[in-house]
Amino acid sequence: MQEIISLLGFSFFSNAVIAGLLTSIIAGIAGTYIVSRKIVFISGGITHASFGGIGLAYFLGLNPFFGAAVFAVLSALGIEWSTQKAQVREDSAIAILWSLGMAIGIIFVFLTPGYAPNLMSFLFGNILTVTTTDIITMLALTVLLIAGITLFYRLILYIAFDQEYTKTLGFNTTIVRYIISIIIALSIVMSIRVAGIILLLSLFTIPQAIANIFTHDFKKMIFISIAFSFLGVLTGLIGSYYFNLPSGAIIIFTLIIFWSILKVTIKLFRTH
Amino acid sequence: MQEIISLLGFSFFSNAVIAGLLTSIIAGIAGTYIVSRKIVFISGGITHASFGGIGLAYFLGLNPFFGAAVFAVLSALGIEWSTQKAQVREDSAIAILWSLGMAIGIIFVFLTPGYAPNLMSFLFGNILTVTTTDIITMLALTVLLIAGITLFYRLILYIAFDQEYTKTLGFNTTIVRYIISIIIALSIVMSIRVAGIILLLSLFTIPQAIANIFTHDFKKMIFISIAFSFLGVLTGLIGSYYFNLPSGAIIIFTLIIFWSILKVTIKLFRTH
Amino acid sequence: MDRTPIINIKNVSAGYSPDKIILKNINFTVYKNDFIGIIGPNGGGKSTLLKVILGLLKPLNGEISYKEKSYNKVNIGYLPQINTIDKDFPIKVIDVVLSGLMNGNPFKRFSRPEKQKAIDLLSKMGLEKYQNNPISKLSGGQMQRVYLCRAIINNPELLILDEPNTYVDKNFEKELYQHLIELNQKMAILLVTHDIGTISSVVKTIACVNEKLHYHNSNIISEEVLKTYNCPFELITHGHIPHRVLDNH
Amino acid sequence: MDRTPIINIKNVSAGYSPDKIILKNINFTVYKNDFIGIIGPNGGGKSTLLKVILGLLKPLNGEISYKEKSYNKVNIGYLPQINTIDKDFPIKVIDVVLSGLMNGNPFKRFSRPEKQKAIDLLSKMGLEKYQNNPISKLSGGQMQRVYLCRAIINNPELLILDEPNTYVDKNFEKELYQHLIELNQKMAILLVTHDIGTISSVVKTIACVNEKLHYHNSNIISEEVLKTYNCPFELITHGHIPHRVLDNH
Amino acid sequence: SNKVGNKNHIVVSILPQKQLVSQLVPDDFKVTTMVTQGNSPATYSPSPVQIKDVNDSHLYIKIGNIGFEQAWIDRFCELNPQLKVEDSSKGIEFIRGEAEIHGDHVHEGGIEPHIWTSPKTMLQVVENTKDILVHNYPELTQTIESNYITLRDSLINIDSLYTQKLNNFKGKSFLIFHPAYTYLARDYGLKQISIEHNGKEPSVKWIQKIIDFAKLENIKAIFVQEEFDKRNAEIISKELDIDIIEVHPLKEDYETEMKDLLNKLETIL
Ligand SMILES: Nc1ncnc2c1ncn2[C@@H]1O[C@H](COP(=O)(O)OP(=O)(O)OP(=O)(O)O)[C@@H](O)[C@H]1O
Ligand SMILES: Nc1ncnc2c1ncn2[C@@H]1O[C@H](COP(=O)(O)OP(=O)(O)OP(=O)(O)O)[C@@H](O)[C@H]1O
Ligand SMILES: [Mg+2]
Ligand SMILES: [Mg+2]
Ligand SMILES: [Zn+2]
Repeated sequence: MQEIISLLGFSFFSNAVIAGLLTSIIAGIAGTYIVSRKIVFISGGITHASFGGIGLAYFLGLNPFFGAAVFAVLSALGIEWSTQKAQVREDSAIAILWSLGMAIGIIFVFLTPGYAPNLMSFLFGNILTVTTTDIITMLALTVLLIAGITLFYRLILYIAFDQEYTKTLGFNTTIVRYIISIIIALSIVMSIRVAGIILLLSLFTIPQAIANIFTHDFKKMIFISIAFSFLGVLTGLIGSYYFNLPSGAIIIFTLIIFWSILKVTIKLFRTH
Repeated sequence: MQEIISLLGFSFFSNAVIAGLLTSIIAGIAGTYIVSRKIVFISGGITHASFGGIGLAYFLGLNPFFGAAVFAVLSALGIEWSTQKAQVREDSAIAILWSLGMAIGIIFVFLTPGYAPNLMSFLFGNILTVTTTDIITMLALTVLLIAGITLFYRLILYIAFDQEYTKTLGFNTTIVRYIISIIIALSIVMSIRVAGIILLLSLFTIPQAIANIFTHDFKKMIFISIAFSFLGVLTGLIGSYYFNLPSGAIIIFTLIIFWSILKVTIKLFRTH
Repeated sequence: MDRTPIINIKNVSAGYSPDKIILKNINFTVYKNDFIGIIGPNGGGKSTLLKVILGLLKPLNGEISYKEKSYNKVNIGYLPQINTIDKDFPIKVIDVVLSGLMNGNPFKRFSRPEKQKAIDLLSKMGLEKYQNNPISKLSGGQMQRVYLCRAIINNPELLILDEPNTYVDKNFEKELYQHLIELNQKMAILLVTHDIGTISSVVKTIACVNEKLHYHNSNIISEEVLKTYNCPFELITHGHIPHRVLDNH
Repeated sequence: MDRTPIINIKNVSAGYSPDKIILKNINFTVYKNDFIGIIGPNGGGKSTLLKVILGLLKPLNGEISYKEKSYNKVNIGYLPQINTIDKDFPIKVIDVVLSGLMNGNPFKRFSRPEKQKAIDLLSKMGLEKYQNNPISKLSGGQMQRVYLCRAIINNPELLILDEPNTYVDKNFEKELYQHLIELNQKMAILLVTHDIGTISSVVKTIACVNEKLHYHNSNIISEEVLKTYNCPFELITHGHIPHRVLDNH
Repeated sequence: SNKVGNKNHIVVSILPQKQLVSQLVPDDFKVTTMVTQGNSPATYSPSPVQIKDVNDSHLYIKIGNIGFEQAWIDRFCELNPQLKVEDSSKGIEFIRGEAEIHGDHVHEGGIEPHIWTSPKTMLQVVENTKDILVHNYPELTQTIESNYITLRDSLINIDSLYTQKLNNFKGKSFLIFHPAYTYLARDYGLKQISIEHNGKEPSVKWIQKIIDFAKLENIKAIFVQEEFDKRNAEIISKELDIDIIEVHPLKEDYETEMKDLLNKLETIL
């Protein structure tokens, strides 16, 4: 315990804890939305699509992260458009944008003379090397997400649940869907910069799977996901310290262990 | 034209064309199945999950590809199990196995002493560097897939369409689903070694999206996908030679251009 | 009878692709206090007509005008025929019902009385003990009742019901029709149903849809009129019923 | 009457989780040539009972035995109440119908006569011109007819229909019941419906399900029996009907 | 196939090798570099022209043990059976992870691949490359040998500069994100501390250790390779309040880059 407290004295560790909390909140909110809508892979899709933006920015000598953000938003819009207007299945649309973005990135990297940086490393971070700038950006995003979900909770819930009916209630659901997808895209790009794709993919799904054991209510799912997500990050960080193993992997194991234990417990409990 | 024919004299190019044909057939069959079932990301999931196997094989000093294949099959079974028995949404299950496999891989890389090679590169190939061994493996797999889909076409179709009803027809749909998913897993791991993940993701989805413009019939979708897939690979390979650009990316662009042109043409044509 | 028009459909043609028209040149007005039963054979275009009215399907031709200028302003309650929602979606029964109260307000929060209203409605439908269940765990008839609650909770000006008696048991069906008659005091109702027996006893007017729309300004129909207007009809199976044809038909 | 049992249910309890039992201690036998109408209120457990018989839901207690040793051998036709299939799935109408002929043969290919049979059935249901349509482009009633074709195409020994009259128009409903009576010459039928009016005229026996199962060995039921057995009934709304109660009930 | 490729066409893995080989062979030789992009395996994608180059050449000179070669060389060989693969890392005293005994088998420990970043080991690489070239092009022995002398002299010059200037800093440490200078550190008596320990994702303990150590040693800056996002090192730089300095171990112009690096080392040590 003493040791853990002393660990917090290191800003990299306390930053990791803070980033973990913020990512948990973002993953709790955005993750519950994408899990409920069964489009978990929008996270991978948007990240990889934004590789195109990084490539272009690199080619033009601009800030790569700016390029990534622009492409992320564009690809989110592209996914929504393909689904709603071009009648492409949503998961196919995500895969298409995923590969298109990557293809664009590869071409630009290829066209830029000299030894190109490993551009993916601009996208994929590690929770232990989170910078203060990252944390500030994340904080802003967290505030945006909390405000968004608080103000528009019902609208978001109902559009996700039954878009056609919500349309008959007098909402322009198409535009709302576009806006939601832009915010989701930004959340994903930011969080992946902080957590890396692998950890993010699990923070966006395993806590929701855990929450699903207890509840089938959207709002409760958000809260339970955030709680388990943060618990997983904390336990994982400390565990990875004690076993001296990479923290991302240990966080994932921790979450999966939580899920298994709870699933089995509930099952035994229910059968009695 | 002369130049194209002379290009075929290069074994790398003719190999690429053959690999393109075989991948198109595999992607046409397996891709139509996963697109229809809306589980496109099983390809990414299984590839990344098999990273765990590579890590373990590396740690134990075994053949990495063997490890990958074993983990691919295990994760395919894991995805089916989570969906059918543990009531996890299918896309979430894929994401969870994806991150779990990666986490296992990372841990084993970490535990193996010495400088770590980039293990993912064992999984991701490129269509231009296909070896004869790859082609033979692919050929075997193609034969397996064609035989499977020919013999069990109806069963596969109906299980994908309406599993519950097919169960009442006297089939053990659970076991069939497990077997299908093992074959899909093997197809994915093999094709990714040949085509790389990005190209594979698009060969598994864009030709199907193109086919969907013309037909809503599973069998026709397979044939049309194979045709467009191969057409895309051919055009892309030749195009990438002329523009001296990476072929994967050009193949993807070619396919997306096909899709857009056909979509627009059909739309104009229908409105008349 | 209050003849204020709520919705006016003029020369509308509709379909899912321009080369296959489902509804041809429809003219149709819904007035306040209308209770119109829409009948017609399977595939006749009844649901398509409702989708056009609701703005879910853009007409290929013609014009739809609403009482207020934009559709967003008309308060419509809707019960779809087939609900394509994802059964796994994590939402509670009561929240589904409450969604009927959104009324175009994106910031909507539900007050206590509103929640109470939803609970009361669910109780009326015999579902009070399921109010906190996830929607996935209901039987077919229970789910249908939930969608009905959602359609009527907001006291809409126009209530559009696409086969509301689907799945529901006879006990409840009787209550349902009773309820609709009461509701009609306050709102116009468009009711699609195949239950001809009931239609004559509850609706005020009947329209039959089979590519074209035949509007009968009465709830009494006969074999004769059906033949005249080529209404391809169920009623025929019920034998002769007295009817009256309006001049301006 | 042929009293060869096809399915025998003994002391079966069932539900979706062990702490919430939907069906309690059900005993029930289906004989050859049976035509049993299953009625009961919404949420009573009718669909659950069918799922148990079909082997789609494992009973929590008790035993189900089939004529042949394993379920796989009994040829059952099934029409689900709510079809949860994905509407986007690329499959043609005729292929959906043909799936009814699979009959446990994984290598099944369809012969010309089989395809013709499917086309004939579709024609009977007025759907011949939709045979090559994707399933997604049908109206509710058309889809219901397709599922009906799928259920009966294989001349099953036991036909299980969960509210087959859902969405279908009255014209067709009449034909449907006529057809069922014919089919009953060759097969046992289990029919869930809320359409009490019809039930008495087509089925031979009635069972009502509301947590428990009450089996009436007759198609005539009265208010009295309903009360005695606490069948929470629709029929009541239809007034007095003569009925007969069996001793061994 | 029995096609005849271009004998005067050599393929190498990385850019510093390209410069080196070009300096050794006559001007009419073509030298192709395979890794011109970021080495993410998910995005490595040669163009058909590159593959044609591989197909067209007779000689592939490996740098030795980089991941790219482990994954791809076999494929290149199978594409072009005539391709002779030679290793320019022979005779170098490799740095390995400690061998570990796991029950019945022994882990050799992976070889640290960055041999070109130290002038001393690079001298060996150059000599090896010269030998390989002489062996393959005996008719050009004279040209190659004379080019070699010039090249070696300039490298010896760099080496002595390093020895001389770094002499005062023996035992001192520098901090880097990816361990690109392991051999350099060994050869000139410095200590390299990398955040990516052995090229692997860092653990919490490792970062903690680095920070403690860096404080103790009063480290003034952290190196980051241009091909990695600087952000990765930012947290450490903030924690220790030190600068981030970009380095380019894969630059084609070896001499300039190494001199540049020496200046950087001098200012931070
Ligand atoms: N998948 C499910 N999970 C949990 N509970 C369920 C599920 N499906 C149904 N139930 C519950 O089981 C009970 C019986 O449902 P069932 O579908 O058998 O009713 P039913 O008699 O067919 O009703 P209906 O006439 O409305 O179709 C209901 O109370 C319902 O809430
Ligand atoms: N999404 C769709 N795409 C293409 N065609 C469709 C679609 N939905 C319905 N149709 C076709 O449009 C016609 C009218 O369908 P609609 O659903 O309006 O019929 P309906 O009168 O409501 O029938 P039912 O009584 O069966 O519900 C049918 O022939 C049907 O095949
Ligand atoms: Mg309809
Ligand atoms: Mg039911
Ligand atoms: Zn390196």
